[in-house]
Amino acid sequence: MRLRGVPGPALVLALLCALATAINPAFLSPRNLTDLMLAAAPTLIAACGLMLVVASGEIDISIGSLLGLCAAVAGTLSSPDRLGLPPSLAVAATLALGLGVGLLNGVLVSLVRVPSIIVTLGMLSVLKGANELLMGGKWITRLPDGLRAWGTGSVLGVPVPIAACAAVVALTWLLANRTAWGRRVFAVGSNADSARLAGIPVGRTKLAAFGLAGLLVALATLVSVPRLSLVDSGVGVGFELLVVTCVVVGGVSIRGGTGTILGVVLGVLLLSSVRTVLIFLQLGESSLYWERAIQGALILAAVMGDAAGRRREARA
Amino acid sequence: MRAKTLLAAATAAMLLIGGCGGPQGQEGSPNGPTQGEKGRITICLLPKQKGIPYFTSCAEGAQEAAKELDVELIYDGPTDGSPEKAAAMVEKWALQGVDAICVSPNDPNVLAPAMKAARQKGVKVITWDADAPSDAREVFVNQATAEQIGTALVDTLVKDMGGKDVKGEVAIITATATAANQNEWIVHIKERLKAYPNLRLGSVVPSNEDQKLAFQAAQDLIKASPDLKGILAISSTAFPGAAEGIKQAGKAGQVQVTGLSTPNDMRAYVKDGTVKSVILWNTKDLGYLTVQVAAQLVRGTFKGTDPTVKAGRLGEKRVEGDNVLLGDILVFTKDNIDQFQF
Amino acid sequence: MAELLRTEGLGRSFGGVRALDGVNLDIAEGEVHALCGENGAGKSTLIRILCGALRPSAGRVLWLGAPLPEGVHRCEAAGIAAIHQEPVSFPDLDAVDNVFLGWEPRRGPLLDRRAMVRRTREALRELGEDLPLARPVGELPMAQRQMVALARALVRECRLLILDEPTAALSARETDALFAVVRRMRERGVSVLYVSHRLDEVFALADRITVLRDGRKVDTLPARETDRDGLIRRMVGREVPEAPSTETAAAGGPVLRVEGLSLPGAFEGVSLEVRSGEVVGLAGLVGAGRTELLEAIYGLRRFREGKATVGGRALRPGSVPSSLAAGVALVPEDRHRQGLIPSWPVSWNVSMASLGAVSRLGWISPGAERARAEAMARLLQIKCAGVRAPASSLSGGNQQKVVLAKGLFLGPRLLLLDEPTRGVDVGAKHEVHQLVRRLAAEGAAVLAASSDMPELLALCDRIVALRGGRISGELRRSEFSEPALLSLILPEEGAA
Amino acid sequence: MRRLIATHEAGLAALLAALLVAAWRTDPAFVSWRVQSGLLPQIGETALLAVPMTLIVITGGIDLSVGSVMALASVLFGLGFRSGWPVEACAAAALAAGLLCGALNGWFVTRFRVHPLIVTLGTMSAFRGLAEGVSAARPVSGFPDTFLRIGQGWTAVGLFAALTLAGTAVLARHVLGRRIYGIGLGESAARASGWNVDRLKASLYAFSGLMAGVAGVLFTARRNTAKADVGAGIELEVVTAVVLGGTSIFGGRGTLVGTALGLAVLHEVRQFVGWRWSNDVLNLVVVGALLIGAVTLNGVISRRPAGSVEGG
Repeated sequence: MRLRGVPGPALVLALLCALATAINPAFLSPRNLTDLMLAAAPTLIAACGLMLVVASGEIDISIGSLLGLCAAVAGTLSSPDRLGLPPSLAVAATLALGLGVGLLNGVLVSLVRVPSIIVTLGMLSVLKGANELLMGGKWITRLPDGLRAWGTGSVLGVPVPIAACAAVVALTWLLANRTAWGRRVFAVGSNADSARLAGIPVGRTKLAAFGLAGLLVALATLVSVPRLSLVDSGVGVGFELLVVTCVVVGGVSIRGGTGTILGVVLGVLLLSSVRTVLIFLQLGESSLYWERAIQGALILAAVMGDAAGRRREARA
Repeated sequence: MRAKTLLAAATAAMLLIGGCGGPQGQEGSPNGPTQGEKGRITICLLPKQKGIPYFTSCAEGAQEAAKELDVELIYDGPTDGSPEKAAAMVEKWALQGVDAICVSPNDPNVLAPAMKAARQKGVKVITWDADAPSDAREVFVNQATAEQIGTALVDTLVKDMGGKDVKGEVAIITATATAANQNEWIVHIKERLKAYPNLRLGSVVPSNEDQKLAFQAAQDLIKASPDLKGILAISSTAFPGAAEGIKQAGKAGQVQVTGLSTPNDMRAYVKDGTVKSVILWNTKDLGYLTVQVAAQLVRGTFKGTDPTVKAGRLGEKRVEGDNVLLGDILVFTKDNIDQFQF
Repeated sequence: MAELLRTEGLGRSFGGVRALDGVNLDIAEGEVHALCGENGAGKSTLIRILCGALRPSAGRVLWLGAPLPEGVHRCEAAGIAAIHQEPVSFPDLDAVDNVFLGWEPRRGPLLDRRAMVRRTREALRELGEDLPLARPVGELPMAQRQMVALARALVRECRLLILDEPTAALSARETDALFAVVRRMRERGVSVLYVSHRLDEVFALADRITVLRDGRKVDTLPARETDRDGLIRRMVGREVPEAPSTETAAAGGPVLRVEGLSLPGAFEGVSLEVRSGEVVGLAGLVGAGRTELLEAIYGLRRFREGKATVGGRALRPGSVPSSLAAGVALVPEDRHRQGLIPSWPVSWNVSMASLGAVSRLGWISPGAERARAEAMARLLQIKCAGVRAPASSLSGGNQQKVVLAKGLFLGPRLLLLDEPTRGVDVGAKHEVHQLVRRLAAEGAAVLAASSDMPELLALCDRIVALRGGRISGELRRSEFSEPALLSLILPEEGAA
Repeated sequence: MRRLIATHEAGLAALLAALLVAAWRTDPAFVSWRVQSGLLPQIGETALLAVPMTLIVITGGIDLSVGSVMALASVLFGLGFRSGWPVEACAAAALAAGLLCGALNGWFVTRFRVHPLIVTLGTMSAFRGLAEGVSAARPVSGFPDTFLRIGQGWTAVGLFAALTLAGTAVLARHVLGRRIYGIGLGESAARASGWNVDRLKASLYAFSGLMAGVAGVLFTARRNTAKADVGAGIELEVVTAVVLGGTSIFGGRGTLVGTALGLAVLHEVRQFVGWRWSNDVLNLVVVGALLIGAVTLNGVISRRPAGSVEGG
């Protein structure tokens, strides 16, 4: 097992948790750990999808806007104040929307050959606009219980978001490491020319990665938005940056070809615990204003660690 | 290759011209203001952020007044709440030569220069919802000053927590770290908290206008400090998020939360007891009054110095200095919330 | 033996250069067929056509009597596996993935990972290789990467295995293991097309040998009907090497002096001297360290030990500007990556390394630039539609002249040439040689690396041979002969 | 190659002309000098940042941190002003901070050979966080009128025009310009030609940082506020304009004239949509669609035949 992208984040995460626990033992309480997992679950679900896109050598920065649009669609369809359709229908429509947008990104990238950063940059604002139009200046305040169960219910005593997240992590691991398609995603990102020579359909492989990423964003919507009782128009703003950051800190190379689920899990846990740790440290009222600076420093540390790692590998 | 590109560009151009020409004839399409039209005046209403229920309900009241007074109303604002975009809109409207611009400044410092420039072009500029320096506008349609809001927030929270003898910690969940309005309220909240020596201010946590972050922050604050008795969630996204956080943490009744929001968005939490009080004013009336004042300023039936202003269905409203007063801050509780539908 | 593959009048040209011309070749089932020829004889073009990576511009390939399918993947599916000098590989993925990507065994929807690991391990064991299966192959040494590529071909049930210089990076032990595998495959009825510069390997393995020269087939003959000398004669194509050119200038004072230069992994303890007016050749096989040595002198690589001076000025290790200031110019090996910017006009390419000479205060004078480029184009007889034509529109030979012009622009004291005529047709080759001689006659020192032996013999006053990163000997003009040179650069007899 | 650039620019110019004609048919006032000159300053900072961004993208890089550097420069300016420094000193500090931030980006990119996208993604967070942290997110305001006047007019646009003219000359005729294109087209060839690739790249990022510092100060003057959310999201706007202007995101291709046209199209489309429909939402959709559309169209038209690997 290759450990690139794992030791660094694991170490920092352990340090942060130790620090928070030392100052405030409540940090390690089961309740808090559950809450941390609950908060990290949607990010992790989306990060699994993005990891595959990045591993294939592309990037998707439209996922934040997609999350917002998915939330608006799920709410509009199911809320008794709006269309009031059965929640199952709303869920299906949301998943279809996520898949559809992901595939659209994929088609533009792999068939029309527009650089993925441009396609998804454009999509970022198109989807955000669609979201605003759909919401029409009002929030969706009453979500039906059938939809809320996705966020607040539990399966066999495990909260649905955590169960869904665990399932996604397991399935993504399986997909990435134990299916031909998964290995091909990494192959395409590692060396597209060689992949073509080995008869791998490069375009279709990327297309599927984008589609899956979209689908997982829709799933992330379903387990995050119904945890709260209302859908506002700001859902998902900045989410893409958080997920990209997590994936990068988790050791997935932006050039493609590499990345481990374990690294991504650690990256997500690390980034999503920064704020909780800051709150637990109780450093004073304005300490939270440094949150973003810490996140930035984490990325830069990951970058330097990665560079040092590559030099070690080069010497080996 | 060159021919192809030009062809493509030309095609795009045709579509564009066609597309722009189209809506003119269509019915019900939103129409930009035109200087040529005489008699009918145009009023622009700028919210801090478009697309959130608070301002949408203000806009409903504004529309009502516009219909009564037969004025053209343009309601637009930045969807992300950026004061820079708001200032750009004011500049644009001034160039379009509208008659009045009503500004709810998200950051008065940013908006004031644009508002002053608009006034120099002969546009009546007033503020509503939040104020700007007095030389940047004619009057302020005042529902409450920042000081009144800060005081009301603290006092209501203290009342909900069980009176001034309660000891403990209070935390604030704000919009973004840089939100000008909230930062001003925080100054007054801190000031008012001095009146309650038993209470201590803990963290100020930005929620980045993300309900989920407010939710998480509320839960983290509860766990991190067993002393925590109350949370002031002072943005319309933070309030429901914090309420949900307290509810799911099973701390409803033990940790109080209050803030500013519309009754519709908080009704469920007030009914189930998670939230005892919601602070606001009648937003529809605020929008209605704003358009009334703006239209009368343009028509000359109201001068900024008059002691009162006749405001349609609201009757006479008092004017104090250059502030048109809407009335008192409302506190919605279980008992009265169903009387308010906005 | 039944015929497996046959080519009929196969030809291919690149930008006007004929790389392959009317080649008829047949490969029987279960034979090891060696392909020999000097660099540029057309071997790699032929191989690329046979494995589906390149379409022929004339003739056709018959596979079991039917036309060969198009595309690498279909050819692989048909049973042709090729291992190139730079093997198809995914540096970020592990050995097991590298072996199976594109045709993974499955159990239901999932990969049959256990079988993949088992078969990879078996194949590697058969090759006598024991490498960490979980490491990304990009982190493995070159030899092990080669073995992984071999394992890919081995595991795949192929009927024709094409090996292009498979032992260039292998140790003696690894080479033995490879030989055993090749023999075993032959017993199983698999045919092998074996390309190697190591003639003893060819004689140890091959049943038949085909010799190519200048894109044409010279001969196909059973291996036991010839010997090393006979083969070299056929490859070279003449009994007596080309007469050395007569215009040898008297060598002046030393320009380049290299003492004990070392770069771990590339070359070690290299000392040599090049005098003004002298053309010194640098001979050696792929991987002998020629390119690395030139790049180290030029400053593209940082040498670790030793000293290099040009005209008495010490060169700073790893600093191109220092070498440029000392009057060093390099004509690099990889024309498209390092030598040129193909989409740029010829004139821009020519002035690339010496923009200071056509600019004042940094402002380029297009007139001066064009005039000097035109002068260079005339001098080097570059055939192009004006110096404003993009370099990519030129033929390979003329592109190489552009790279040469770029090096000559400043009138360097020391010119480093790396494969100066690779992929260049015979006429242009001659012109390039004359040019280099003339330059030397005007007082420059030239150090030229080439794997083209007649070129070195015709061009140089002296040849230094490298073997495995160390100097293995030196030939003076009076000692020049291909057999002598070959014996200096080929691995010593018995080493395999 | 040059023809391709010319056609892209011609296409953009035609699009711009068509847009203005359409606008004129709908509402002649929009195309008047009075309105256009009144709206122009709004694109000022974006335009200023687009110059270094174009150069960086031509070398195959990107700088996502410009908005955050603007914020840091603005905040430092404000803090200095609050501590009673003269405006000139505040401005000098802000510009120095910008330069330093840019130099830091350049150092990371060249020293660690990490993709600029990642480096500047990190510094985007770090610089913005630093601005939020040191200012405790509080704005500073109340600058003297003499300073505010710098921001009201066309300072940024004028500076952009000057930089575009100078930059166009440099790209077309100067050694530096030649090298910028060369690095984007073939970094190996550039290194083999003895160019100091790292130094040039690092200088461009430093230049970008400096311009972001200038933009931060000008913004502070234009909007009379120094705070940590200045320039949020401007990087996407700048990249949109640059890409719209025909600069290849893979490097080696692009001009400042193209960027100027890209900026003009972006600006006019947005202003016209706002003018005609007064709807901020519509703008999001239109600008996003414009970006995808333009790049797709350009990609389809300039599609080259497949590479050397045939079949497969």
